[in-house]
Amino acid sequence: MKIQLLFFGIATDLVGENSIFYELKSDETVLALKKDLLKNYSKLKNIEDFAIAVNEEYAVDNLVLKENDVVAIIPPVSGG
Amino acid sequence: MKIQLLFFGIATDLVGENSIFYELKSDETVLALKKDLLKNYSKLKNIEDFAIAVNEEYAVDNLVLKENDVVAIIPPVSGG
Amino acid sequence: MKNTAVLITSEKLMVQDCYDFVQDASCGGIALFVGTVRNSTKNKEVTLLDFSAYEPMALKEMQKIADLALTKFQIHKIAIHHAVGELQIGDIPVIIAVSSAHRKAAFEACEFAIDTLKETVPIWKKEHFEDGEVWVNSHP
Amino acid sequence: MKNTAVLITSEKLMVQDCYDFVQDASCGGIALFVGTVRNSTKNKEVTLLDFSAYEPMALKEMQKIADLALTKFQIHKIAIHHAVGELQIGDIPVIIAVSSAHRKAAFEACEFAIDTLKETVPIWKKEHFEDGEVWVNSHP
Repeated sequence: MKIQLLFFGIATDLVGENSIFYELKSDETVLALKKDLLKNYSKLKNIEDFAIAVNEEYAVDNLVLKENDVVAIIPPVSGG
Repeated sequence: MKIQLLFFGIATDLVGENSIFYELKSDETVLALKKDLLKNYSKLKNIEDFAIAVNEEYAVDNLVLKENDVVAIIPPVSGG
Repeated sequence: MKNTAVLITSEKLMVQDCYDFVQDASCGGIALFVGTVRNSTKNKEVTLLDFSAYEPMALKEMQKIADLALTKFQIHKIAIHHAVGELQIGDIPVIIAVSSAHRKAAFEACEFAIDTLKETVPIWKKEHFEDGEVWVNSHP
Repeated sequence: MKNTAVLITSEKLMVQDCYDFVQDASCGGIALFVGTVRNSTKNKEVTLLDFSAYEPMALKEMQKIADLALTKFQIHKIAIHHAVGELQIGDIPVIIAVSSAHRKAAFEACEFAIDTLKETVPIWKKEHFEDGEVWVNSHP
Protein backbone atom coordinates (compact mmCIF):
# COMPACT_ATOMS: atom_id res chain seq x y z
CA MET A 1 0.00 0.00 0.00
CA LYS A 2 1.05 3.61 -0.46
CA ILE A 3 1.45 6.24 2.23
CA GLN A 4 2.71 9.80 2.09
CA LEU A 5 5.79 10.65 4.13
CA LEU A 6 6.48 14.22 5.30
CA PHE A 7 9.87 15.30 6.63
CA PHE A 8 10.45 18.33 8.83
CA GLY A 9 13.31 20.20 10.42
CA ILE A 10 16.59 18.32 10.41
CA ALA A 11 14.88 15.28 8.84
CA THR A 12 14.31 17.27 5.64
CA ASP A 13 18.01 18.10 5.49
CA LEU A 14 19.11 14.53 6.22
CA VAL A 15 16.76 12.83 3.76
CA GLY A 16 16.83 15.61 1.19
CA GLU A 17 13.05 15.54 0.76
CA ASN A 18 10.02 17.36 2.10
CA SER A 19 7.45 14.86 0.98
CA ILE A 20 7.51 11.49 -0.78
CA PHE A 21 5.13 8.63 -1.50
CA TYR A 22 6.28 5.46 0.16
CA GLU A 23 5.41 1.82 -0.51
CA LEU A 24 4.60 -0.25 2.57
CA LYS A 25 3.25 -3.72 3.36
CA SER A 26 -0.37 -3.73 4.55
CA ASP A 27 -0.95 -3.75 8.31
CA GLU A 28 2.49 -2.36 9.11
CA THR A 29 2.72 -0.64 12.49
CA VAL A 30 4.32 2.70 13.20
CA LEU A 31 7.17 0.88 14.93
CA ALA A 32 7.83 -1.25 11.85
CA LEU A 33 7.80 1.86 9.66
CA LYS A 34 10.33 3.55 11.97
CA LYS A 35 12.71 0.58 11.67
CA ASP A 36 12.15 0.51 7.92
CA LEU A 37 12.95 4.22 7.61
CA LEU A 38 16.11 3.94 9.69
CA LYS A 39 17.26 1.19 7.30
CA ASN A 40 16.38 3.08 4.09
CA TYR A 41 17.47 6.51 5.33
CA SER A 42 20.34 5.66 7.63
CA LYS A 43 21.16 9.35 8.12
CA LEU A 44 18.03 9.57 10.28
CA LYS A 45 20.18 7.89 12.95
CA ASN A 46 21.89 11.29 13.32
CA ILE A 47 18.79 12.66 14.99
CA GLU A 48 18.53 12.45 18.75
CA ASP A 49 15.15 10.79 18.29
CA PHE A 50 12.03 11.27 16.23
CA ALA A 51 8.31 10.87 16.68
CA ILE A 52 5.72 9.86 14.11
CA ALA A 53 2.50 11.71 13.42
CA VAL A 54 -0.24 10.04 11.40
CA ASN A 55 -2.78 12.33 9.79
CA GLU A 56 -1.63 15.26 11.94
CA GLU A 57 -1.79 13.44 15.28
CA TYR A 58 1.07 11.91 17.28
CA ALA A 59 0.96 8.15 16.83
CA VAL A 60 1.87 5.36 19.24
CA ASP A 61 4.27 2.63 18.09
CA ASN A 62 1.61 -0.07 17.76
CA LEU A 63 -0.78 1.96 15.61
CA VAL A 64 -1.48 0.13 12.33
CA LEU A 65 -1.03 2.25 9.23
CA LYS A 66 -3.60 2.45 6.43
CA GLU A 67 -3.48 3.17 2.72
CA ASN A 68 -3.07 6.91 2.00
CA ASP A 69 -2.11 7.81 5.56
CA VAL A 70 -0.10 11.00 5.81
CA VAL A 71 2.85 10.13 8.02
CA ALA A 72 5.14 12.84 9.34
CA ILE A 73 8.65 12.39 10.70
CA ILE A 74 8.82 14.72 13.71
CA PRO A 75 12.33 15.44 14.98
CA PRO A 76 12.61 16.88 18.52
CA VAL A 77 10.57 20.07 18.43
CA SER A 78 12.12 23.41 19.32
CA GLY A 79 9.41 26.02 18.97
CA GLY A 80 8.84 28.88 21.37
CA MET B 1 7.79 67.18 70.93
CA LYS B 2 6.05 67.65 67.61
CA ILE B 3 5.63 65.07 64.84
CA GLN B 4 3.76 65.18 61.56
CA LEU B 5 0.95 62.68 61.03
CA LEU B 6 -0.15 61.61 57.55
CA PHE B 7 -3.42 59.77 56.92
CA PHE B 8 -4.15 57.67 53.84
CA GLY B 9 -7.00 55.71 52.33
CA ILE B 10 -9.87 55.04 54.72
CA ALA B 11 -7.93 56.70 57.56
CA THR B 12 -8.25 60.06 55.80
CA ASP B 13 -12.00 59.60 55.58
CA LEU B 14 -12.33 58.50 59.22
CA VAL B 15 -10.15 61.23 60.71
CA GLY B 16 -11.14 63.90 58.20
CA GLU B 17 -7.54 65.00 57.70
CA ASN B 18 -4.67 64.31 55.32
CA SER B 19 -1.91 65.72 57.44
CA ILE B 20 -1.68 67.25 60.93
CA PHE B 21 1.00 68.21 63.40
CA TYR B 22 0.72 66.20 66.58
CA GLU B 23 2.11 66.80 70.06
CA LEU B 24 3.74 63.79 71.72
CA LYS B 25 5.81 63.06 74.82
CA SER B 26 9.53 62.52 74.16
CA ASP B 27 10.71 58.94 73.76
CA GLU B 28 7.26 57.61 72.87
CA THR B 29 7.28 54.36 70.92
CA VAL B 30 5.26 53.56 67.82
CA LEU B 31 3.09 51.26 69.93
CA ALA B 32 2.34 54.07 72.41
CA LEU B 33 1.45 56.38 69.54
CA LYS B 34 -0.93 53.77 68.09
CA LYS B 35 -2.77 53.49 71.42
CA ASP B 36 -2.83 57.27 71.72
CA LEU B 37 -4.30 57.65 68.22
CA LEU B 38 -7.00 55.04 68.84
CA LYS B 39 -8.01 57.01 71.94
CA ASN B 40 -8.00 60.42 70.21
CA TYR B 41 -9.47 59.21 66.90
CA SER B 42 -11.72 56.40 68.01
CA LYS B 43 -13.09 55.98 64.47
CA LEU B 44 -9.73 54.41 63.55
CA LYS B 45 -11.09 51.32 65.33
CA ASN B 46 -13.27 50.84 62.25
CA ILE B 47 -10.23 49.84 60.24
CA GLU B 48 -9.32 46.18 60.07
CA ASP B 49 -5.82 47.13 61.21
CA PHE B 50 -3.22 49.75 60.39
CA ALA B 51 0.53 49.92 60.16
CA ILE B 52 2.79 52.85 60.95
CA ALA B 53 5.47 54.20 58.66
CA VAL B 54 8.10 56.56 60.03
CA ASN B 55 9.90 58.71 57.49
CA GLU B 56 8.61 56.56 54.62
CA GLU B 57 9.63 53.21 56.10
CA TYR B 58 7.46 50.65 57.87
CA ALA B 59 8.16 50.91 61.61
CA VAL B 60 8.16 48.22 64.29
CA ASP B 61 6.13 48.76 67.46
CA ASN B 62 9.11 49.42 69.71
CA LEU B 63 10.73 52.08 67.52
CA VAL B 64 11.21 55.31 69.50
CA LEU B 65 9.88 58.40 67.75
CA LYS B 66 11.89 61.61 67.38
CA GLU B 67 11.02 65.28 67.02
CA ASN B 68 9.85 66.13 63.46
CA ASP B 69 9.35 62.51 62.43
CA VAL B 70 6.88 62.10 59.59
CA VAL B 71 4.53 59.35 60.73
CA ALA B 72 2.04 57.80 58.33
CA ILE B 73 -1.06 55.82 59.23
CA ILE B 74 -1.13 52.96 56.71
CA PRO B 75 -4.48 51.12 56.47
CA PRO B 76 -4.42 47.68 54.78
CA VAL B 77 -3.00 48.32 51.32
CA SER B 78 -4.95 47.37 48.21
CA GLY B 79 -2.83 48.34 45.22
CA GLY B 80 -2.38 46.23 42.12
CA MET C 1 22.84 50.64 33.08
CA LYS C 2 19.77 50.61 35.26
CA ASN C 3 17.98 47.26 35.52
CA THR C 4 14.87 48.49 37.31
CA ALA C 5 12.14 50.96 36.42
CA VAL C 6 9.48 51.92 38.96
CA LEU C 7 6.77 54.43 38.18
CA ILE C 8 3.61 55.84 39.73
CA THR C 9 1.60 57.97 37.35
CA SER C 10 -1.85 59.40 36.76
CA GLU C 11 -1.33 58.84 33.02
CA LYS C 12 -2.51 55.73 31.20
CA LEU C 13 -0.11 52.80 31.71
CA MET C 14 1.39 51.35 28.54
CA VAL C 15 2.36 47.67 28.24
CA GLN C 16 4.75 48.62 25.43
CA ASP C 17 6.71 50.99 27.70
CA CYS C 18 7.39 48.22 30.22
CA TYR C 19 8.18 45.76 27.43
CA ASP C 20 10.63 48.15 25.79
CA PHE C 21 12.42 48.80 29.08
CA VAL C 22 13.04 45.13 29.90
CA GLN C 23 13.61 43.78 26.39
CA ASP C 24 17.24 42.89 25.69
CA ALA C 25 19.24 40.89 23.15
CA SER C 26 20.54 38.66 25.96
CA CYS C 27 17.04 37.56 26.96
CA GLY C 28 15.01 34.62 25.76
CA GLY C 29 11.76 35.67 27.32
CA ILE C 30 9.68 38.31 29.01
CA ALA C 31 6.94 37.58 31.55
CA LEU C 32 4.34 40.26 32.10
CA PHE C 33 1.47 40.74 34.48
CA VAL C 34 -1.12 43.37 33.61
CA GLY C 35 -3.75 44.14 36.23
CA THR C 36 -7.12 45.18 34.81
CA VAL C 37 -10.10 46.72 36.56
CA ARG C 38 -12.89 44.13 36.95
CA ASN C 39 -16.55 45.00 36.56
CA SER C 40 -17.55 43.25 39.75
CA THR C 41 -16.36 42.30 43.21
CA LYS C 42 -18.16 39.88 45.49
CA ASN C 43 -20.94 39.81 42.88
CA LYS C 44 -21.47 43.56 43.14
CA GLU C 45 -21.15 45.72 40.05
CA VAL C 46 -18.20 48.11 40.15
CA THR C 47 -18.53 51.43 38.29
CA LEU C 48 -14.99 52.73 38.79
CA LEU C 49 -11.95 52.46 41.02
CA ASP C 50 -10.05 55.31 42.60
CA PHE C 51 -6.41 54.64 43.43
CA SER C 52 -4.39 56.79 45.81
CA ALA C 53 -0.82 56.33 47.02
CA TYR C 54 1.62 57.51 49.64
CA GLU C 55 3.75 58.22 46.65
CA PRO C 56 7.32 58.68 47.94
CA MET C 57 7.03 55.64 50.21
CA ALA C 58 5.22 53.59 47.54
CA LEU C 59 8.07 54.26 45.11
CA LYS C 60 10.60 53.17 47.74
CA GLU C 61 8.67 49.96 48.39
CA MET C 62 8.34 49.28 44.66
CA GLN C 63 12.09 49.83 44.29
CA LYS C 64 12.73 47.36 47.12
CA ILE C 65 10.61 44.75 45.33
CA ALA C 66 12.47 45.34 42.06
CA ASP C 67 15.87 45.13 43.77
CA LEU C 68 14.90 42.03 45.71
CA ALA C 69 13.60 40.34 42.55
CA LEU C 70 16.96 40.98 40.88
CA THR C 71 18.71 39.38 43.86
CA LYS C 72 16.38 36.40 44.30
CA PHE C 73 15.92 35.39 40.66
CA GLN C 74 18.20 35.06 37.64
CA ILE C 75 16.57 37.90 35.77
CA HIS C 76 17.90 40.72 33.65
CA LYS C 77 15.51 43.64 34.12
CA ILE C 78 12.24 44.43 35.85
CA ALA C 79 9.71 47.24 35.43
CA ILE C 80 6.91 47.97 37.90
CA HIS C 81 4.40 50.65 36.88
CA HIS C 82 1.34 51.63 38.91
CA ALA C 83 -1.44 54.06 38.08
CA VAL C 84 -3.21 56.42 40.48
CA GLY C 85 -6.45 58.34 40.12
CA GLU C 86 -9.78 57.21 38.69
CA LEU C 87 -9.76 54.06 36.56
CA GLN C 88 -12.63 52.68 34.51
CA ILE C 89 -13.49 49.01 33.93
CA GLY C 90 -10.78 47.46 31.77
CA ASP C 91 -8.21 50.14 32.62
CA ILE C 92 -4.79 49.09 33.86
CA PRO C 93 -3.79 49.80 37.47
CA VAL C 94 -0.51 47.88 37.38
CA ILE C 95 2.00 46.38 34.97
CA ILE C 96 4.98 44.23 35.87
CA ALA C 97 7.46 43.12 33.21
CA VAL C 98 10.49 40.90 33.74
CA SER C 99 13.10 39.75 31.24
CA SER C 100 15.52 36.88 31.67
CA ALA C 101 17.72 34.50 29.73
CA HIS C 102 15.47 31.60 30.74
CA ARG C 103 11.72 31.89 31.22
CA LYS C 104 11.25 30.15 34.58
CA ALA C 105 13.03 32.95 36.45
CA ALA C 106 10.98 35.61 34.67
CA PHE C 107 7.69 33.94 35.66
CA GLU C 108 8.80 33.50 39.27
CA ALA C 109 10.02 37.08 39.60
CA CYS C 110 6.88 38.48 37.98
CA GLU C 111 4.58 36.59 40.34
CA PHE C 112 6.78 37.46 43.33
CA ALA C 113 6.64 41.14 42.41
CA ILE C 114 2.86 41.39 42.05
CA ASP C 115 2.25 39.28 45.18
CA THR C 116 4.61 41.45 47.23
CA LEU C 117 3.31 44.71 45.77
CA LYS C 118 -0.19 43.79 46.93
CA GLU C 119 1.12 43.22 50.44
CA THR C 120 3.57 46.03 51.03
CA VAL C 121 3.19 48.99 48.69
CA PRO C 122 1.15 51.83 50.27
CA ILE C 123 -1.46 52.23 47.56
CA TRP C 124 -5.18 52.03 48.21
CA LYS C 125 -8.21 51.56 46.05
CA LYS C 126 -11.73 52.74 46.68
CA GLU C 127 -14.39 50.78 44.80
CA HIS C 128 -17.32 52.79 43.56
CA PHE C 129 -20.72 51.11 43.13
CA GLU C 130 -24.07 52.47 41.97
CA ASP C 131 -25.06 52.81 45.62
CA GLY C 132 -21.87 53.83 47.36
CA GLU C 133 -18.18 53.21 47.73
CA VAL C 134 -15.80 51.19 49.85
CA TRP C 135 -12.07 51.17 50.63
CA VAL C 136 -10.87 47.70 49.61
CA ASN C 137 -9.40 45.48 52.39
CA SER C 138 -10.01 48.12 55.06
CA HIS C 139 -12.99 46.72 56.91
CA PRO C 140 -13.07 43.81 59.31
CA MET D 1 -17.89 33.57 21.96
CA LYS D 2 -14.55 31.97 21.31
CA ASN D 3 -12.19 31.82 24.30
CA THR D 4 -9.11 30.68 22.42
CA ALA D 5 -7.03 32.18 19.63
CA VAL D 6 -4.21 30.22 18.03
CA LEU D 7 -2.15 31.61 15.19
CA ILE D 8 0.92 30.74 13.15
CA THR D 9 2.12 33.54 10.94
CA SER D 10 5.10 34.84 9.03
CA GLU D 11 4.08 38.38 9.97
CA LYS D 12 5.50 40.18 13.01
CA LEU D 13 3.76 39.08 16.23
CA MET D 14 2.05 41.86 18.17
CA VAL D 15 1.71 41.75 21.98
CA GLN D 16 -1.22 44.15 21.69
CA ASP D 17 -3.19 41.71 19.48
CA CYS D 18 -2.95 38.95 22.09
CA TYR D 19 -3.74 41.40 24.88
CA ASP D 20 -6.80 42.73 23.08
CA PHE D 21 -8.13 39.22 22.44
CA VAL D 22 -7.96 38.08 26.07
CA GLN D 23 -8.84 41.36 27.81
CA ASP D 24 -12.31 41.36 29.33
CA ALA D 25 -14.32 43.38 31.84
CA SER D 26 -14.73 40.26 34.01
CA CYS D 27 -10.97 39.82 34.42
CA GLY D 28 -8.68 41.20 37.09
CA GLY D 29 -5.46 40.30 35.40
CA ILE D 30 -3.62 39.16 32.31
CA ALA D 31 -0.44 37.10 32.35
CA LEU D 32 1.70 37.17 29.25
CA PHE D 33 4.79 35.38 28.08
CA VAL D 34 6.72 36.83 25.17
CA GLY D 35 9.57 34.78 23.76
CA THR D 36 12.42 36.82 22.31
CA VAL D 37 15.33 35.72 20.15
CA ARG D 38 18.54 35.68 22.19
CA ASN D 39 21.88 36.76 20.78
CA SER D 40 23.68 33.68 22.06
CA THR D 41 23.25 30.03 22.86
CA LYS D 42 25.81 27.97 24.77
CA ASN D 43 28.13 31.01 24.60
CA LYS D 44 28.00 31.07 20.81
CA GLU D 45 26.79 34.18 19.02
CA VAL D 46 23.53 33.71 17.14
CA THR D 47 22.96 35.78 13.99
CA LEU D 48 19.38 34.75 13.23
CA LEU D 49 16.83 32.02 13.82
CA ASP D 50 14.75 30.29 11.18
CA PHE D 51 11.46 28.79 12.36
CA SER D 52 9.51 26.22 10.38
CA ALA D 53 6.33 24.39 11.29
CA TYR D 54 4.19 21.44 10.30
CA GLU D 55 1.50 24.03 10.21
CA PRO D 56 -1.83 22.17 10.24
CA MET D 57 -0.63 19.82 12.98
CA ALA D 58 1.04 22.65 14.92
CA LEU D 59 -2.24 24.57 14.94
CA LYS D 60 -4.07 21.47 16.20
CA GLU D 61 -1.53 20.98 18.98
CA MET D 62 -1.71 24.67 19.93
CA GLN D 63 -5.51 24.41 20.02
CA LYS D 64 -5.22 21.36 22.31
CA ILE D 65 -3.00 23.35 24.68
CA ALA D 66 -5.44 26.26 24.71
CA ASP D 67 -8.43 23.97 25.31
CA LEU D 68 -6.61 22.04 28.03
CA ALA D 69 -5.57 25.28 29.75
CA LEU D 70 -9.22 26.36 29.82
CA THR D 71 -10.15 23.04 31.42
CA LYS D 72 -7.30 22.83 33.92
CA PHE D 73 -7.26 26.43 35.16
CA GLN D 74 -9.91 28.98 36.14
CA ILE D 75 -9.13 31.27 33.23
CA HIS D 76 -11.26 33.29 30.87
CA LYS D 77 -9.38 33.43 27.57
CA ILE D 78 -6.07 32.34 26.11
CA ALA D 79 -4.17 33.38 22.98
CA ILE D 80 -1.19 31.48 21.58
CA HIS D 81 0.61 33.09 18.64
CA HIS D 82 3.73 31.68 16.98
CA ALA D 83 5.88 33.13 14.23
CA VAL D 84 7.56 31.22 11.39
CA GLY D 85 10.32 32.28 9.02
CA GLU D 86 13.52 34.21 9.71
CA LEU D 87 13.71 36.10 12.98
CA GLN D 88 16.40 38.53 14.05
CA ILE D 89 17.78 39.05 17.56
CA GLY D 90 15.06 40.60 19.74
CA ASP D 91 12.24 39.47 17.45
CA ILE D 92 9.31 37.58 18.93
CA PRO D 93 8.80 33.89 18.06
CA VAL D 94 5.94 33.30 20.50
CA ILE D 95 3.37 35.14 22.60
CA ILE D 96 1.01 33.60 25.12
CA ALA D 97 -1.63 35.71 26.84
CA VAL D 98 -4.10 34.51 29.48
CA SER D 99 -6.83 36.45 31.27
CA SER D 100 -8.61 35.43 34.44
CA ALA D 101 -10.64 36.80 37.31
CA HIS D 102 -7.76 36.03 39.71
CA ARG D 103 -4.12 36.23 38.77
CA LYS D 104 -2.80 32.92 40.10
CA ALA D 105 -4.70 30.93 37.48
CA ALA D 106 -3.48 33.20 34.68
CA PHE D 107 0.17 32.71 35.69
CA GLU D 108 -0.24 28.95 35.98
CA ALA D 109 -2.01 28.62 32.64
CA CYS D 110 0.53 30.84 30.89
CA GLU D 111 3.47 28.83 32.16
CA PHE D 112 1.68 25.55 31.41
CA ALA D 113 1.01 26.70 27.85
CA ILE D 114 4.58 27.72 27.01
CA ASP D 115 6.06 24.64 28.71
CA THR D 116 3.72 22.34 26.78
CA LEU D 117 4.17 24.19 23.49
CA LYS D 118 7.91 23.62 23.72
CA GLU D 119 7.32 19.89 24.19
CA THR D 120 4.54 19.05 21.77
CA VAL D 121 4.02 21.60 19.01
CA PRO D 122 5.75 20.58 15.75
CA ILE D 123 7.77 23.73 15.18
CA TRP D 124 11.52 23.73 14.69
CA LYS D 125 14.18 26.36 14.86
CA LYS D 126 17.50 26.44 13.07
CA GLU D 127 20.11 28.62 14.73
CA HIS D 128 22.41 30.47 12.38
CA PHE D 129 25.92 31.39 13.52
CA GLU D 130 28.75 33.20 11.75
CA ASP D 131 30.26 29.81 10.91
CA GLY D 132 27.26 27.59 10.28
CA GLU D 133 23.85 26.55 11.45
CA VAL D 134 22.23 23.93 13.65
CA TRP D 135 18.75 22.52 14.22
CA VAL D 136 18.03 23.10 17.90
CA ASN D 137 17.45 19.98 20.08
CA SER D 138 18.01 17.62 17.15
CA HIS D 139 21.45 16.26 17.88
CA PRO D 140 22.41 13.74 20.54
